[in-house]
Amino acid sequence: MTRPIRVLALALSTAVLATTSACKRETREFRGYPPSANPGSVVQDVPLAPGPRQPEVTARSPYEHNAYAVSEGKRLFGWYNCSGCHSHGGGGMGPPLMDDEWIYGSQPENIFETIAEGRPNGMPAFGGRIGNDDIWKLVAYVRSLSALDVPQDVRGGRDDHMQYKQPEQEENPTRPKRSTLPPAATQP
Amino acid sequence: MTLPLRARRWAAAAALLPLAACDQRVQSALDPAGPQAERIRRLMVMSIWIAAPIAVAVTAAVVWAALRGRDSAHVPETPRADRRMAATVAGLVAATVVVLFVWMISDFSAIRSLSKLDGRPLAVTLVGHQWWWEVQYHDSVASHQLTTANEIHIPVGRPVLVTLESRDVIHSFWVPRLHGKRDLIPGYTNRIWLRADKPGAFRGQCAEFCGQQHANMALWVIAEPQARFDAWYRAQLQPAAAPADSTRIAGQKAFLGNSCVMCHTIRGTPTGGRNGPDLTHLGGRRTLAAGTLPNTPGHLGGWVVDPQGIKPGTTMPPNNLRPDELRALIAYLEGLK
Amino acid sequence: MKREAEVPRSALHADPAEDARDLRRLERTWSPERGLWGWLTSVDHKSIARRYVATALVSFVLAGINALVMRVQLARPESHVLGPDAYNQYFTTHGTAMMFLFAVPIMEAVGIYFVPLMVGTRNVAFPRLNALGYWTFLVATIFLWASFYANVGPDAGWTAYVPLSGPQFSPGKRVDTWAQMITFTEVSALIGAVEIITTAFKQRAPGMSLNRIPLFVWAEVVTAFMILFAMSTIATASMMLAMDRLIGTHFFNPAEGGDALLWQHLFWFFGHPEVYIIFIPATGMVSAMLPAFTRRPVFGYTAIVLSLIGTGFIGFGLWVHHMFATAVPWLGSSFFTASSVMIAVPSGIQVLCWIATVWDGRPRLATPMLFILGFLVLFVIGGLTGVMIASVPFDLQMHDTFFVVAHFHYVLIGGAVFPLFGAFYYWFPKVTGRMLGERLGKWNFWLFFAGMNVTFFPMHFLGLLGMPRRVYTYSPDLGWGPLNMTATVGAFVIALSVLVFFANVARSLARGAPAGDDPWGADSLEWATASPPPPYNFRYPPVVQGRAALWSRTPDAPVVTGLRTDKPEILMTTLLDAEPESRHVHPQPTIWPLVTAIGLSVLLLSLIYTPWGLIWGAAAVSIGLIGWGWPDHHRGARLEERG
Amino acid sequence: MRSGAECRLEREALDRERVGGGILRLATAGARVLLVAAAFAGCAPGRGDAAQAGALAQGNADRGARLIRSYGCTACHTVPGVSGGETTVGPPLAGIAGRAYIAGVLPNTPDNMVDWIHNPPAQDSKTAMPYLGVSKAEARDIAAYLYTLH
Amino acid sequence: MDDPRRTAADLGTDHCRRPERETVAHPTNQPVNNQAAPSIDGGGPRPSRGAASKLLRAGVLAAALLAACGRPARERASGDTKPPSPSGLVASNGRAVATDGQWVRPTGDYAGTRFSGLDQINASNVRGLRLAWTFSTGVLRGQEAAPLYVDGTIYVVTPFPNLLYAIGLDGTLKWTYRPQPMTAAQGVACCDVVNRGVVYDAGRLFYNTLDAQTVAVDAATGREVWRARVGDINIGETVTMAPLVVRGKVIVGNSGGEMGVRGWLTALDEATGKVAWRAYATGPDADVLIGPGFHPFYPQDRGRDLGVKTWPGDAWKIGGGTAWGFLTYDPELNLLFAGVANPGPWNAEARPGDNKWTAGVFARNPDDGQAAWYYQYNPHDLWDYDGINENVVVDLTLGGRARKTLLHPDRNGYLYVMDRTSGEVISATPFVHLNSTLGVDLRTGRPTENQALHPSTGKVVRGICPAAPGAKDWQPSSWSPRTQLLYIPHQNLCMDYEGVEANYIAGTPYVGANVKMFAGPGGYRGLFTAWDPVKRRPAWQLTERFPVWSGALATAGDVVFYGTMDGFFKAVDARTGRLLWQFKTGSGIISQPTTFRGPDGRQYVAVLDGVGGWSGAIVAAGLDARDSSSALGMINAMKDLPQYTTKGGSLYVFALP
Repeated sequence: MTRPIRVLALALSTAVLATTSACKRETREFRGYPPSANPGSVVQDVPLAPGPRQPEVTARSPYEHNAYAVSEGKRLFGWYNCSGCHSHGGGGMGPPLMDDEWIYGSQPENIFETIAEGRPNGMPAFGGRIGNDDIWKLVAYVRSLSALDVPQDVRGGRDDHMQYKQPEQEENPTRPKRSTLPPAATQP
Repeated sequence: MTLPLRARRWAAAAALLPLAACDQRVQSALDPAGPQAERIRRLMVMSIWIAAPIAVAVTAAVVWAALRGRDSAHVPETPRADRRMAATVAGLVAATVVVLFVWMISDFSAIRSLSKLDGRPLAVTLVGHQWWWEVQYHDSVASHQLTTANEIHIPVGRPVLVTLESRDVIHSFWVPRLHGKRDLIPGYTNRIWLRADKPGAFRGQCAEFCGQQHANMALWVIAEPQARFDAWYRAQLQPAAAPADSTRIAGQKAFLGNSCVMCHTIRGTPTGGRNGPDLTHLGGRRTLAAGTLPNTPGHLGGWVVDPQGIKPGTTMPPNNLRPDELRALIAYLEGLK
Repeated sequence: MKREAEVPRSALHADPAEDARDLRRLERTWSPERGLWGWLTSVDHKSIARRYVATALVSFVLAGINALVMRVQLARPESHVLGPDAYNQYFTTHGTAMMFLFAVPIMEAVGIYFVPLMVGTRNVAFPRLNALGYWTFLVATIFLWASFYANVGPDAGWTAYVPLSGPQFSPGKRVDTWAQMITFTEVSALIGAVEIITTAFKQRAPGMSLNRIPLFVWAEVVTAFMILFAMSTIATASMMLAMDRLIGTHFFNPAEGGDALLWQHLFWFFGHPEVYIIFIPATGMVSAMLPAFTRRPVFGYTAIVLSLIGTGFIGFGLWVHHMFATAVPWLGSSFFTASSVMIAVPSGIQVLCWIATVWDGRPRLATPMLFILGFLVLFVIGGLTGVMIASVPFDLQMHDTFFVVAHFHYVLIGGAVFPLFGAFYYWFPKVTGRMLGERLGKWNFWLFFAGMNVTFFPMHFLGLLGMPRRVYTYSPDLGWGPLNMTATVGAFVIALSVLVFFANVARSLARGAPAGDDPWGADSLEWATASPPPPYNFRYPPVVQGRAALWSRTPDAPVVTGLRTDKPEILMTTLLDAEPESRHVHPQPTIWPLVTAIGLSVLLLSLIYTPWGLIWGAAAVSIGLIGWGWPDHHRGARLEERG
Repeated sequence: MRSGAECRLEREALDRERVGGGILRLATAGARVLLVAAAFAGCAPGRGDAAQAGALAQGNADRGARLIRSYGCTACHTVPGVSGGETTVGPPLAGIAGRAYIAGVLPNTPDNMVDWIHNPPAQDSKTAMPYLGVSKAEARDIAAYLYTLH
Repeated sequence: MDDPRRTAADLGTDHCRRPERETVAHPTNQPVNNQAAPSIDGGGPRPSRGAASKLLRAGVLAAALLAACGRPARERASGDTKPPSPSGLVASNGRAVATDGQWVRPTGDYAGTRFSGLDQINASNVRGLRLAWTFSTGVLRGQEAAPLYVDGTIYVVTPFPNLLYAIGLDGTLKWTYRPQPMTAAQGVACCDVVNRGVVYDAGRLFYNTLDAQTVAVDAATGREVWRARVGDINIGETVTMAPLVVRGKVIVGNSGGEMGVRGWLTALDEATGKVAWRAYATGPDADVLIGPGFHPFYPQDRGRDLGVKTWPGDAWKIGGGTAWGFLTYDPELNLLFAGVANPGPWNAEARPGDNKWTAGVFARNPDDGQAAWYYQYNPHDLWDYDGINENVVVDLTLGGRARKTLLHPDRNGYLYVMDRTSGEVISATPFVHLNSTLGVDLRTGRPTENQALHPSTGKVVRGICPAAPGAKDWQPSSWSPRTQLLYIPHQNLCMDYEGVEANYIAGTPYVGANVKMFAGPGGYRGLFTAWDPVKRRPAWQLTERFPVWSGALATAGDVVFYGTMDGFFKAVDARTGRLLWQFKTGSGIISQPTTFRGPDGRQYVAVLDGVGGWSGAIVAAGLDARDSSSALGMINAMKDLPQYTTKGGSLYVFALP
């Protein structure tokens, strides 16, 4: 009996070590990150510079690889009416989010800034209406829509709603493309 | 060998002792306030009266059987003894069948008495959300319909037909002092009849595991005399009164200028969030956060700022308010009677 | 080898030296190879069953620790030992592990160990499959606990109701681990069921006609049949859940025409028989032990067998009583009330037969007997509360409250764990050759019995006072605190008793009294061989002359001879009367079940992440199966060599 | 009542759990079991002498504990001995009896404590702590309880 | 002015000789315009004055013109025999414009017939139609506007940023007006940033910008005369409709029914841009401009403050009922017919009750806005069946009785023939496959809902026909008095529909539905139907691959023009539907074709290409078709559109060689 137990224990501990990496993926952080920070203080615009804007970041996205945060982002995406304009990634009144075109940049901080500060062509500024923590969750979800740096296994499951798009797990990652000029600049 | 019996008795006594001392029976199935709960309680009492003697008899038989033959010489297996024993066992089996049959018939009669109540019912729709309850009162005139949350006011003596729906996962509506539970299942519309025969506040709680805050998903059914109910209803139909003093005006400003408006509605202001409970008459409710906290300014303040400390995993985000905004907001919300 | 001496002279070789050589050859033929390789390739039912039991006990202890932590959290209102997220993982893992990784497998494991011994054969019917069953079970165990400790533990309850367990409300891989773990245990349970049925029906010792099969074997056979039907249902359900979560099907999505209640029907169509899958082997254990401690055969053999079979059938007809609160139509729920009440009849018959056995016997209050007596008392209480909540109105109040928690712990601990602990004490000498200590055994029993009642009896009252189950906290205003504190104290008493048990085991393994072949003077065939049994179980498989095989054996009882000793031959007999039919050469130890299990694990685990896992896993499984099925022309030669 | 050390242990255990280390979690499970065993063994009460504290603030500490709960202090503060959420809005009040200042603005004297509890914004207009309608007498009871928290 | 009886009789003729027309069409001789008064007043900003005197002056003038033109040769409508009433005389003035070969408002005439009396291009020679020239608007979003033609100049308004071009008949750009609307307005425009056109009156052009401003521009110079902010984009209000100028008022309605706005119809003073009246679609009677003169035909529309009582709580404040469709006007009755759009949100569970006064039509007095009657096409609308589709003012002989009627092809799939004096529904006949309703009860005026398709939150209901854009959306139909047929460009779409919780956040969408559209039975998505309202059946019907999202244009040459989303501009025989001619444009067509006669005497046909709008958003806004709920579910039906067309935005002018 002792030998099997030893082998069992060995196998068990190996498996534990192997799956420890999963902890972060499934951790559920309920309080804010940081708990109470002023919106807008996290990402700041830089002064005039050639090329696409690269905001200065004082805080990194905390939720890029967290399944719970992505799913919370998905919930908030519906709750805060993001889906009203962007549908479920395909766009409508707003641009699509599941494609490879990122008008204002695809980095987490770009997207954070877009949500918090708004964009001139109609994207409202949600800073102050949505807490930083929730914005980061939205960022994580939005990026997961086009599978940017988001591991497959943390992407949100489908909604228990109408099947409006292919299961997200099946999406092929798309490479971000940045348009250097926002359409506003091209308009007469 | 009397110990097991004693142990069991001791356990029962130990269990009953705190029960007797406890005067908190807002959610006890043993203290019915409506006809159905009363009917079920009678059935329960009857069941216990059937079951307890059986349990005692079996325990006694087991103990006696174990002790009696211990020192005796080997009882030879004789066909006669076996036949006698077989007859006894057969008789007991027959008795069991009879008891079970009677029991079952009484169940059936109880079932029949639960299904419907007489009288024109008050129609209420209860929508389960993770983790709160949306309460809708129906009226043929659309503008007399009412949406509130986490509290169902009902008139004493009048049947209430509660329609149960869910928007997310399965919940279960259970107010033990009025009736048994009934699930709220997405995709299904369930109904349950209630009637409170005496005024009072009866606590209910979600009884089907529904996720992180299943434990803190409670509601109150408040039974009032018809006149008081009518007055309550009329008051609820009114939009929230405009804030009068400067603090409350500032509080309303804080409400409208922060993330509150993303999810909540206060009728009379340009808000229409339906992700969270309607707050139009928040100040008049008994509890906050679906029965989690008493509705006092202190609890409200803590809840607004740090809901995740009180209900970890709840859908309400932490709010980042300036201290003066917080104080004003508390004053404003508490003033929404 | 005492009994060997009683083997009729005619069966023995005339030449004692030749006889000894023959015995050595037999031993070599059946023994596993030495070392780790031998351990990994073993197909001996006894070693596999031992591993099953050990693995299941690990889960029992870990799940028990979960229970303790939960009880600590609930001991006082609003305590913060566990947050809701952790608590949900704790109770889900507790329930899942106790049901799928402890109760069912350990009941089957005891069957895998003792069914061949009790029917007088040398191994189970499909030994390699048996090994595969264990390996998949081991993966399931490691998988569940690893994910739990990695904070990926399932958190939707062991019933995993949709939509909560669906893709929208259970993000991450927590429920996927649950669903796949279920699939693993299903594979293993189904394999075990096939083993037991075939072994019991085709490999019985000559003379063991159907009406002489030991009650324990009957119980295992009925259980195995129930597993065949129940586990295939849950296999379907868990697969559907996994597909909903992984590839976006809509079986349980009410929005797209799926049905949230479908899950509950499928789950409880498995879930209720599951209770009997756990309980029936336990009754078999009771029936197996009683004769030894009452010194008479169990009263009412036929009645008990018919009750077992009846329970097996009726057990599938009352699943809806778990769903009364979902608003089943009154007429339908009346039917399920009736069948739920009806199942009390066969159970009642068995209880009465056991009491009659004790009544008419000469009880010997050894530890196993104490556990049996405790079982009778606790199970009757659990059964009575079961009849109560079979009633629709009663259930509407008490469903999903602590009353139900109390009820099923009475049934499962009282009805299954008590007999199981009795069985540990009873069969430990057979398995290890050493007796467990009686003193510690009595401590073990009394602590367990007391702890059990202190823990769970107050829960009835908690339920009546309105405390729902699966709540991680409660308000101090509700007055549930003292009862919960009582229950927590009881839980620690149980924990203490389990500690005593393991201390007893440790002590016995180190320096327990040697047991001898038949320490209890029992009546069934497993006692007809050495303790622990040799790899071939019986040198000469016995021939059975009566229902109580050993008690009815005449001094000149014939034995089976003529089975080859240089090849692992076993005797196949006919289904009804167990007439010798044919000889069957048994497979050799092999690594391929392990390889196949690893392949299967690749398949099922990668399926959590991608549908392509089916392809990868299929390739991995086929490697195992090809190796498994590769014709082995050199086997005979190798055997000769070893011989 | 648990000792402060115990609470600390427990909180550390929780923190570890949040970090989510796999083996840690197993360890914490064990630690919890031990903790509870210790709790049942009857640890020393984690609070000072209620009578003495009561005298200090001229209030009734037991009544104060009840008031703390009913006014919702626990919605923002973690108060040893009073059940409530794991809230972090305001500072935890464990050991408040030994602190030098109240809310960082008033010296920690019984009178100041009573005044502060009675109407915080009147003492410091910038505080987030709202006026809860606590009467002076009630504030004395609450203060009496708080001074048991060494 | 545009008495349809008369148009019916007159427009088919060419008896009015051309030189006269040209004279009156000259810019210096303005009276020919519909609003005759200004030039009599001596030009300049006309002060607002009493309706009666204005009417009289206009009438006198119109009578003179009518006399000059002579009686129509072919008298078909019975109304012609009646002695001309003052308003009837005014109406004839409008006809004079239309026959004159100008095109001064998107609807053509006040009646909304979009019929041109020009017959130079006819069924026999349309095959020879050639492209005269093109003009790029430089804006690549959906072009829904109608090119106007007044006095040798073509006026075209683009989608956001709502540029206004004045283009000579030789294709030269005369001037450009840039209103510079707020860019943020694009974020609250539900279905592409379209504009449905500019209207000309008395030397000025009036139109709306996306950011809810109405501007008046001098037609000659392109200078802004006034600018009035009528709505607030911060609460989701935009304006996309083409205003109607009638009796000194510019009538404007808002858009944003998907944003939780409260719908209104506003009259601005033509001279100053000041608000004359504003009629809300929801709320108390005082806000809706319901007074003692309100006499709805059906009893359920009678009662006090139904705009509040038929809504729960405050829902009426965010209840939609916008007015973004084409308005028509009957000068004889002095009634303005204004459709009211859907109630918000789409998810009807948020608004139990009949949700008045949405998804219906108001007849209002344009002078004070007071409602005369109201009819609700879709009480408690479940599927975004706006009531904004045009109400074509036509007189018909029904059952031997001459009736003053409105023809209204509703989104719900019924063609309503209504008595425009009372609001009574004379008949309601399905003109497309539908299953969402089981008929209209003419006794109660209510459609019978198909309970099986009743949507609810959290439940996908499959196969609802027609889909949310209805059997016919905004794309205006055209009535030919010659053939007595209504030419309806429309679509054949069905949908799967699921209600989801609608959460109102000011300035964000307030819809509460997941939708997935697809082609209806037959597999084609577009239809072009010639409907006989008397016989209540189609005379002929054409199918198209994509929804026919452009307007229709019928001419006295018995040719009907329309464009398709895959970029074909088509001319079909008005009597048979036979395809006579088609031209492939650069992009899909969703605009309103117009026709006019230039100073050179040639008949021109003009149309804008530039795919977009709700149906073309997949191309115009570059949506991702993998998400079938994009563009409120329209994308699922339009997945293949990018294979057929790309963005565009050019004016095409055709003429015979």
